[in-house]
Amino acid sequence: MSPTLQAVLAFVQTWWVELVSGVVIVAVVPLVAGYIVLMERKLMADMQARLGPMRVGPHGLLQPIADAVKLLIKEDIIPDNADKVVFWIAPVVSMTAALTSMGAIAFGPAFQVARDINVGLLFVIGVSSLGIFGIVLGGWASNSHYSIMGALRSTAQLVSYETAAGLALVSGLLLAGTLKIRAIVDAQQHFGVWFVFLAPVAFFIYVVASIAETNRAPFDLPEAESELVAGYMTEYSGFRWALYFLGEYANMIVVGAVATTLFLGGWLRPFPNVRWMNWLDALPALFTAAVGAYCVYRAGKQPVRVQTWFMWGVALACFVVALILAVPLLVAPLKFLVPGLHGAFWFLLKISAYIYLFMWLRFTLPRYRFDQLMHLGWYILIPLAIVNVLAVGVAMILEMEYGWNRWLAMLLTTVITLATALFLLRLNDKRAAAASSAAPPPEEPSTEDSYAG
Amino acid sequence: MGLFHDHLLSVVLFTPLVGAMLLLFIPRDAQMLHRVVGNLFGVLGFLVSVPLVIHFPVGSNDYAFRETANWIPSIGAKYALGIDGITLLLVMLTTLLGMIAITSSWTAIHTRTKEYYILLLLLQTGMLGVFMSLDFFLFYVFWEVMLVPMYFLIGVWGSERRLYAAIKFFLYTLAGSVIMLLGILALYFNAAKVPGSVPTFDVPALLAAAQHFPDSLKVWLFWGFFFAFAIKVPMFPFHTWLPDAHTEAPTAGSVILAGVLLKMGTYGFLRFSLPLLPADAVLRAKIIHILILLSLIGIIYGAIVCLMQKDMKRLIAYSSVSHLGFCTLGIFALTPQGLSGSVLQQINHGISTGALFLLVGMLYERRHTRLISEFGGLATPMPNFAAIYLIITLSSLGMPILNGFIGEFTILQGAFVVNKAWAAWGTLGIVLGAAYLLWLYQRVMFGNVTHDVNKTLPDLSVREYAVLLPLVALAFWIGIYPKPFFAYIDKPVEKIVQQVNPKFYEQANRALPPAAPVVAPSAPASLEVK
Amino acid sequence: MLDKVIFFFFAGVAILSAGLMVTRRNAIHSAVFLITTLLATAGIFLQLRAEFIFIAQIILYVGGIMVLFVFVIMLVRLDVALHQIQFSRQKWVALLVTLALALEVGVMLWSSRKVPGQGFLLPNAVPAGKLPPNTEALAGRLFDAYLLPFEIASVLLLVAMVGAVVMAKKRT
Amino acid sequence: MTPSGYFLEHLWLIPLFPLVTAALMLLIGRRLPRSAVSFFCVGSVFLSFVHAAGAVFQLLAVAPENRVYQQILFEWITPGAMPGPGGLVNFVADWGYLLDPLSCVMVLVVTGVGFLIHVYSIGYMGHEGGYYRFFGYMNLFMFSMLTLVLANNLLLLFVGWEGVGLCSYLLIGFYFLKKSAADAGKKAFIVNRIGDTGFLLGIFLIATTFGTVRFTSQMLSDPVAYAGILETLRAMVDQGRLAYGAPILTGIALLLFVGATGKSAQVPLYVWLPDAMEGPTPVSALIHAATMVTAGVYMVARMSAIYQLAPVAMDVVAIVGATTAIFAASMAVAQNDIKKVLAYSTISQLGYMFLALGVGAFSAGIFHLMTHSFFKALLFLGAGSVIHALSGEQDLRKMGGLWNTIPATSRPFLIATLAIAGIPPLAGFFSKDEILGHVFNRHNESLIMDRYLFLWAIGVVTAGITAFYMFRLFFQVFRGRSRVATELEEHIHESPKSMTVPLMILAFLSICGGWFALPVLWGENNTFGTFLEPALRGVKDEIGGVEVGHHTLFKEYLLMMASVGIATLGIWLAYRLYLQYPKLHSKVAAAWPRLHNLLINKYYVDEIYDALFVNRVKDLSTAFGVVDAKLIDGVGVDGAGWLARVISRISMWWDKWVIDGLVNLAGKITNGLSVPVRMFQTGVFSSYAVLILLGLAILLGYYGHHMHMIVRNLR
Amino acid sequence: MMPIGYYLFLSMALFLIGAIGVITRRNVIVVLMSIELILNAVNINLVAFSRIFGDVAGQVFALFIIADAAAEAVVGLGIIIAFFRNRETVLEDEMDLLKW
Repeated sequence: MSPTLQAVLAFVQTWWVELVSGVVIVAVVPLVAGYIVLMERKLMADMQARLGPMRVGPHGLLQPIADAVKLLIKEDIIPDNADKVVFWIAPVVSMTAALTSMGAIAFGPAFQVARDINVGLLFVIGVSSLGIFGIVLGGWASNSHYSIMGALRSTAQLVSYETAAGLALVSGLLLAGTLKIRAIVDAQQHFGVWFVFLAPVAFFIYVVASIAETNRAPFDLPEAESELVAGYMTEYSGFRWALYFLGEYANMIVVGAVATTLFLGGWLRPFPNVRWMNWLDALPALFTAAVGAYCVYRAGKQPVRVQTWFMWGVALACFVVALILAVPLLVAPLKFLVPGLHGAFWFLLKISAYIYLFMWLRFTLPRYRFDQLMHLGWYILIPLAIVNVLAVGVAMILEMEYGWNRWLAMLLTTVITLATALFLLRLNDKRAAAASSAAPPPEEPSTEDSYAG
Repeated sequence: MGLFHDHLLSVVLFTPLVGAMLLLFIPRDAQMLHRVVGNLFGVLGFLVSVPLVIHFPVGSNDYAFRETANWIPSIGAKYALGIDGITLLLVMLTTLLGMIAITSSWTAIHTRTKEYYILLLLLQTGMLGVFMSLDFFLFYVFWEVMLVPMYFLIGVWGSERRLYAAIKFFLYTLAGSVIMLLGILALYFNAAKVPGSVPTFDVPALLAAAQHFPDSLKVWLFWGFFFAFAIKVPMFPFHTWLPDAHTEAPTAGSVILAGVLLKMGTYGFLRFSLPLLPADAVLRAKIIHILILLSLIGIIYGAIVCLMQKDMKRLIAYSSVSHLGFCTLGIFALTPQGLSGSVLQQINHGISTGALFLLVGMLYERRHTRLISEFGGLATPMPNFAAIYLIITLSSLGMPILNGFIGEFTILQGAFVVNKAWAAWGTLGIVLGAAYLLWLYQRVMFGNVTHDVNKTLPDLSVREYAVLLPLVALAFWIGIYPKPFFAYIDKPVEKIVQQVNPKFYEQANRALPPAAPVVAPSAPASLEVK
Repeated sequence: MLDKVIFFFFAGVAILSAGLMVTRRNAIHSAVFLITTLLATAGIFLQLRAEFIFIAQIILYVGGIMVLFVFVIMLVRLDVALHQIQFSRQKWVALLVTLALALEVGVMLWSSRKVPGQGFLLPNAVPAGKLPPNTEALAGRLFDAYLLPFEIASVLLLVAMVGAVVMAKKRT
Repeated sequence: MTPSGYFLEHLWLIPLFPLVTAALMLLIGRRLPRSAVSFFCVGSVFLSFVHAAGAVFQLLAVAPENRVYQQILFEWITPGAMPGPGGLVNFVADWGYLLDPLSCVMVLVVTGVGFLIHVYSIGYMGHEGGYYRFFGYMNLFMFSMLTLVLANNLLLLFVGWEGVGLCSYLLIGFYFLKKSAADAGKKAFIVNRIGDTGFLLGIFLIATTFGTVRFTSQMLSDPVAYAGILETLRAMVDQGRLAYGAPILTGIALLLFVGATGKSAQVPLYVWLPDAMEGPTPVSALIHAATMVTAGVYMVARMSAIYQLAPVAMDVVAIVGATTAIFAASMAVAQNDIKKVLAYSTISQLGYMFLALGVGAFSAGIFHLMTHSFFKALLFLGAGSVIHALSGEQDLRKMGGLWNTIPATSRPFLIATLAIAGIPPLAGFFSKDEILGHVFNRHNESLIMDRYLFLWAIGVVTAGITAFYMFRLFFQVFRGRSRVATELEEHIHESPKSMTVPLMILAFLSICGGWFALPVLWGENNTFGTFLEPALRGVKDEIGGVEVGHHTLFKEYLLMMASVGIATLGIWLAYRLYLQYPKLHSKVAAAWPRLHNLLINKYYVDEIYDALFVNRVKDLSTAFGVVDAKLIDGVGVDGAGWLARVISRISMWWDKWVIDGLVNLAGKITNGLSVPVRMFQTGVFSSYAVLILLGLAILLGYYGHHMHMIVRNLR
Repeated sequence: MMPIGYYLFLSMALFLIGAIGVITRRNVIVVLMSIELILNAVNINLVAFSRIFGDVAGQVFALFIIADAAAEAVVGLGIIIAFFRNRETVLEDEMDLLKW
């Protein structure tokens, strides 16, 4: 064997998990993203008391695939005056950044690409923030006013809210005392509590900021169709558009994963240290089995035979997954698989919940005005986050140096921060009142102002 | 507590500055907050100085509460603080008057309150620094620091001719202090010339070194310092800035100016000028005679000029010239009594003239005029005001059992010992003092109310009482039981006299028959029954 | 081996895109290539096991500063600039000077390599596996020995921020 | 045996009672009802009187030699070392009280007469505003006066001295709405101040001469530590360091006497007293007749040891006293204001006292002081009662015929008038006669005319004038036809009991007060003189001692007859001029218009003083103001400014043409040189960058050969 | 472990490219970017030496330089925006206010 081949083999032997994970990420995430879209449409439909996509596949289960096919075969339009290279490269950057950042995320204790990277969480944040270039370059390259407006808005929004999100994360990181993804989760296990309970304000800030970062409603100003058609994506179509789309949903997964890791206990099941809650270990298998059973129940009610079969197939898949989750619990030699598999289950479940929250908010809340958005970011969230960081720091000192009860200290933190929040809001109201009394609010706030700030 | 104790003087010195800093961060339009914070630090400035009195080692021969730290090592300048009994009294006077001046401004100042309080507090730090510093360099820095806030206080918050007065004040004092700077430098370099000496600005060290200078140099140094201090005091031909500055300054400014700032000059004479007197007796006598002459002229001249003044503040300002003449007379008599009396008179002048300015300021607040002719018969609408005014007037004109008498008596006695004529001329000042002060009192308080506006003037408010009563109480205290004050001054004064006029003690000791009681010519028994 | 591959890959990308950055007429392109360079440099940092600097480079340089650049480029519409001469008159002089400098540095580096026993490789570097955890080590150093510079840097940033806001603010 | 007892040990209470009530009045008096004010203020004076009387009795209980009680409360002024008689001494003035026979007399007079006048004031001031203020001041006065008479040292005496001056100022200016009242108060204070400077200088001289200001160290625990003037003086005389007539003693005596002339209204400083009548009448009675004005007499008597050693000063005192006596008496003749007459009479009587002191008859002076305080207080109070009855009328020409209208006033008034006129056996006769006798006794009989005879003659003439003007007053007020304005006529009323009872008591005292010192020739021992003798004894009997006792019975009678005779003559004259032929006095006045004018205008002394001093000081003040504005500010400060401007103009010219020329030259040269250099200054920063890089390249090229060294040092 | 020379060469190359950018480009924004490149080159040196010497101090300074670069970029861009607003240009040879 040639040394090169040997080296390659050695490489593969050492890094197979990472490679597999990487491949899975690249291969599966688009699919998952598609299904997230489906879920979103279905949920929206449900909340609006309608059915949503029902045609393609049973209950529209194949809709994403149909969409993907449509997008792939659509005509690829590049505007004449566009900067072709940049136009071409921008969606890729967006997608790449999202996927790359996933590399450092641990989907359960077993599944992680960049396993012992020292700066884990920072890596995720840093790399995912590169996605902004995709947006801004795409917007610029389209050579369209709508696009560039959207790009600028997006940039401003991202830069602003990244700060708040980062500061919110710092509060959590202070508690964890490390940047390593695993260590963070281990810390939560060690504490016996998710950090969301210790630093609720930080979590709240992160939720808000992450919504803004992913350009989702109610902060979807960059792609506000009523104002900017589709923002930076106006000139995009077909596959490039799909890439943007995927990037966005992948980003949602990323922020969900970050939130899950830092605040929601990562892959830990609820009450990880409480022995009598150990029955929760069985929950994943039972849950999937229940889904399978539901599919079986629904199979009989399908109007078309194909759909019945398909339903059966889904049920089968669920049962298989349930089996996979259950067997290691029951079979002693396979016990080593339990943490990895169950961890992945819980982790995904939490991400799903997080994304569900996003959707829920999107369906519920109206869109912000741009200056309001900026105002919220700079005048409320960032000060609040700073206060929160300071307060958490003080609380930790109180706990470590003066032996305070952790809960008490953290409660204090929360109270202080909430008081600050109230103060900020009042200040805000006052300022708004002063502004409105001084001059009638402009009918249409000029967007240029907001960029400059 | 340890920190507080070890750096008591620094704490006292910088408390007002901290207040000024704090005020910097308060928005411009929060006037009430300025007042509250300003007053808070005014009171705090006094409170932190109270431990000085409690812990002061009475009867100690050296400076107390010393603090030393290197400041500019390359030239030997140090951050050196320390006080003796004399400065203790002056420091306490400063903090007290500072507090009172700040409190008195509560309703008087409506514009730029922030800057006003900042400047007042800064001024207080400057003044305290001048009294406390034991390093010429530091001394000079504080001396100049003091100048600027006062300039602005007069120039911004003064009355009509404030700019003229402020500039006059500034130029006069600056001229003096520049000459003093030359003096300091001359002292420094000449002391550094001595082989084996380390360049230093240390006050005791430099003054000790100056004792070995040739007389010609010492004379030069003396006159160099003299100008700065004489202008500050102010002595006779340099006094014309004072009426203008006093008249135009806001009340608090006048109080501080009269109460403390003028004492810088006398303090400087005491501390720095006296050791620079030449050793040669003839030369020294010449200088002393000139200075005494100027003091006497100041006493009489100031008093006589008072008689023609139409403006109350101006009158009081000229009375300051007269009173400070007593202080310098006491200093240059070079006897323990003269010096003690001078120090005490400085305190007294701070109390009485400060209170007089406060009172006039209160009138000014009510009527916005200081012309004597605008008043008359105020005793009817404002009896309490009149009563306190009377007490202060009496204290100022040297009525026994009030403070002024003790100081004047002691000074004149000290001068009398040296030269009877000096005291005789000095007493003329007392007569004239009674004349102009009572005449003023009569014109303002007695008779029918001549202006209808004055009929409804409100009497003193609680705050004004609070401002005035401490001063009245002090006036009575010093008048009735001045012994504690003398106890603070005794030792430092003795030290100064021994340094400056050792002959005083030598002569006396020679005259004293050995081992015999001072006065016991005949047996006590025979004294009793005769 | 892997190290070398990684280094040369990143170094190549860095130099190449740096060259492109300087030569592109379009500022956005320059920015894109600068981003590439910076990312490549970040790779080099990673190869040097400086993980924190790596991520700082990405977050601050790429994610922060470059976003700002792109933002500003977009704000100041440079359509006109595209049609102007992109290099200044002194470009030949400049190139000459730079080349001279390059030559000198090159010669120096080359000559220093010829000093016996003083190769470029310093043998006492700690092997990659035995390095202390980078972030912790850096933090320990930063907040211990370099606390004052750190604080000064923070003040510097604050000043810069205020300055930028003041300058860019519209005079009203 | 040393004096002791409750009252002596609580000597300090005597001045304290009035002080407490004074403070009470001045602090919260406005809120108290009148009855409370009266109760507190009069009560406190009464308490003082009781304590004083108790203390005196306790002092009397011991042998005459031991009748000194002294207590030191605390050290008051301790300014440090000063040269004393025997070297350096620590000067101490203490706050202490001394009770000896001299102060016994004074304290009894002050508290006793003071109490009566306080009682009187209840009625007199009953309808005035500022009741509390009046009593507050009065009590403050009592405190000051008692401090004055009880002080154990000169400085504390000075406290009282100034205090009574202050109260006098306040009380004269009590009707402060009246300008004349306020002016009079101010005048009193300032004139007193002039005297005080002499006093103060005298104190200084005493302090430097004796090293102490304490009167005596008798009855102190440690006489050595607490030196007294008396003992030191005695020691110094013993040692021969001071002799009879030593200049320094004369100096002290004269300086102190300057103070006394101020306070006791002697020539030339008497001018304030007539004006002081602007105050309420009880004030005039208490302060300007009975007590305060006698402070000078008391002080001279207190320092008698020194005066006895200073013959020149004694002569000055006597001459000033005699001059004042006749001078003031002559002015009293022409006055038409009832109180002014009494004021001049007071001055005149004070002159008598000083005459006595000046001839060495200290006890006679003090005796006259006491009797005078009785009858003069009575006169003033009576006058007050008259004024009260006439609703404020003070002009003699608008009175008359009140003898039966206000009997309770007129009877005592007659007694007082007789007493002051020197009619036996009333008090004034004895005291005045004793003085005249002493003066006459100093007369060297070998000479036909010496100064004592002259002084005696003045005294006798004055006695006549006194009798004349007093009866002129009496006749004009009480006898003859009523000249009272008709609208007042019906309002005439007798004063309330609170006013008339003190009058009666004082009348009794005016009658009997003289019997303390019956002349020796009547076979009586001079009780009063004997009692005072220990306190007034000089340091050496043989030097300067008063030669008493050379009189014969005959001479004594002769003198008595002379004085009584001349008094009778005065009364007769007054009767003729004012009662019998009421028009006659104006004819007399018309006969000597100049003299009359001179007397009416009080010899123009006020005008002369105004012209000589007051206006000169005012002119000086204006002049000095001008000096300040024009000379110091104008020439000095502005001149400096002008000079600076001139210099600046010159230097501007110099700068413009010479310095700037050079500078411009340099600039032009530089400009020329800059042309090639400017090529590099494109203002475009990349060209600067090129230069920087070029520099770097050059540097590297130059130092390049060191590079391997640098690299080597890399480790 | 790579010999340090590689890093030095890389750093030198980036530095010189940056320098060329600074002195030849007319667009101020690109000039600023070139300065960033220069700073980055310095960072490479610092980190490389830090690695060789096993001392994180170099990285600390690299961090400071990044902060400094951020400050510089912020201020520089602020100036450019202000300038652009006034002069409608970002060409450096039109920015000759330095020459007075």
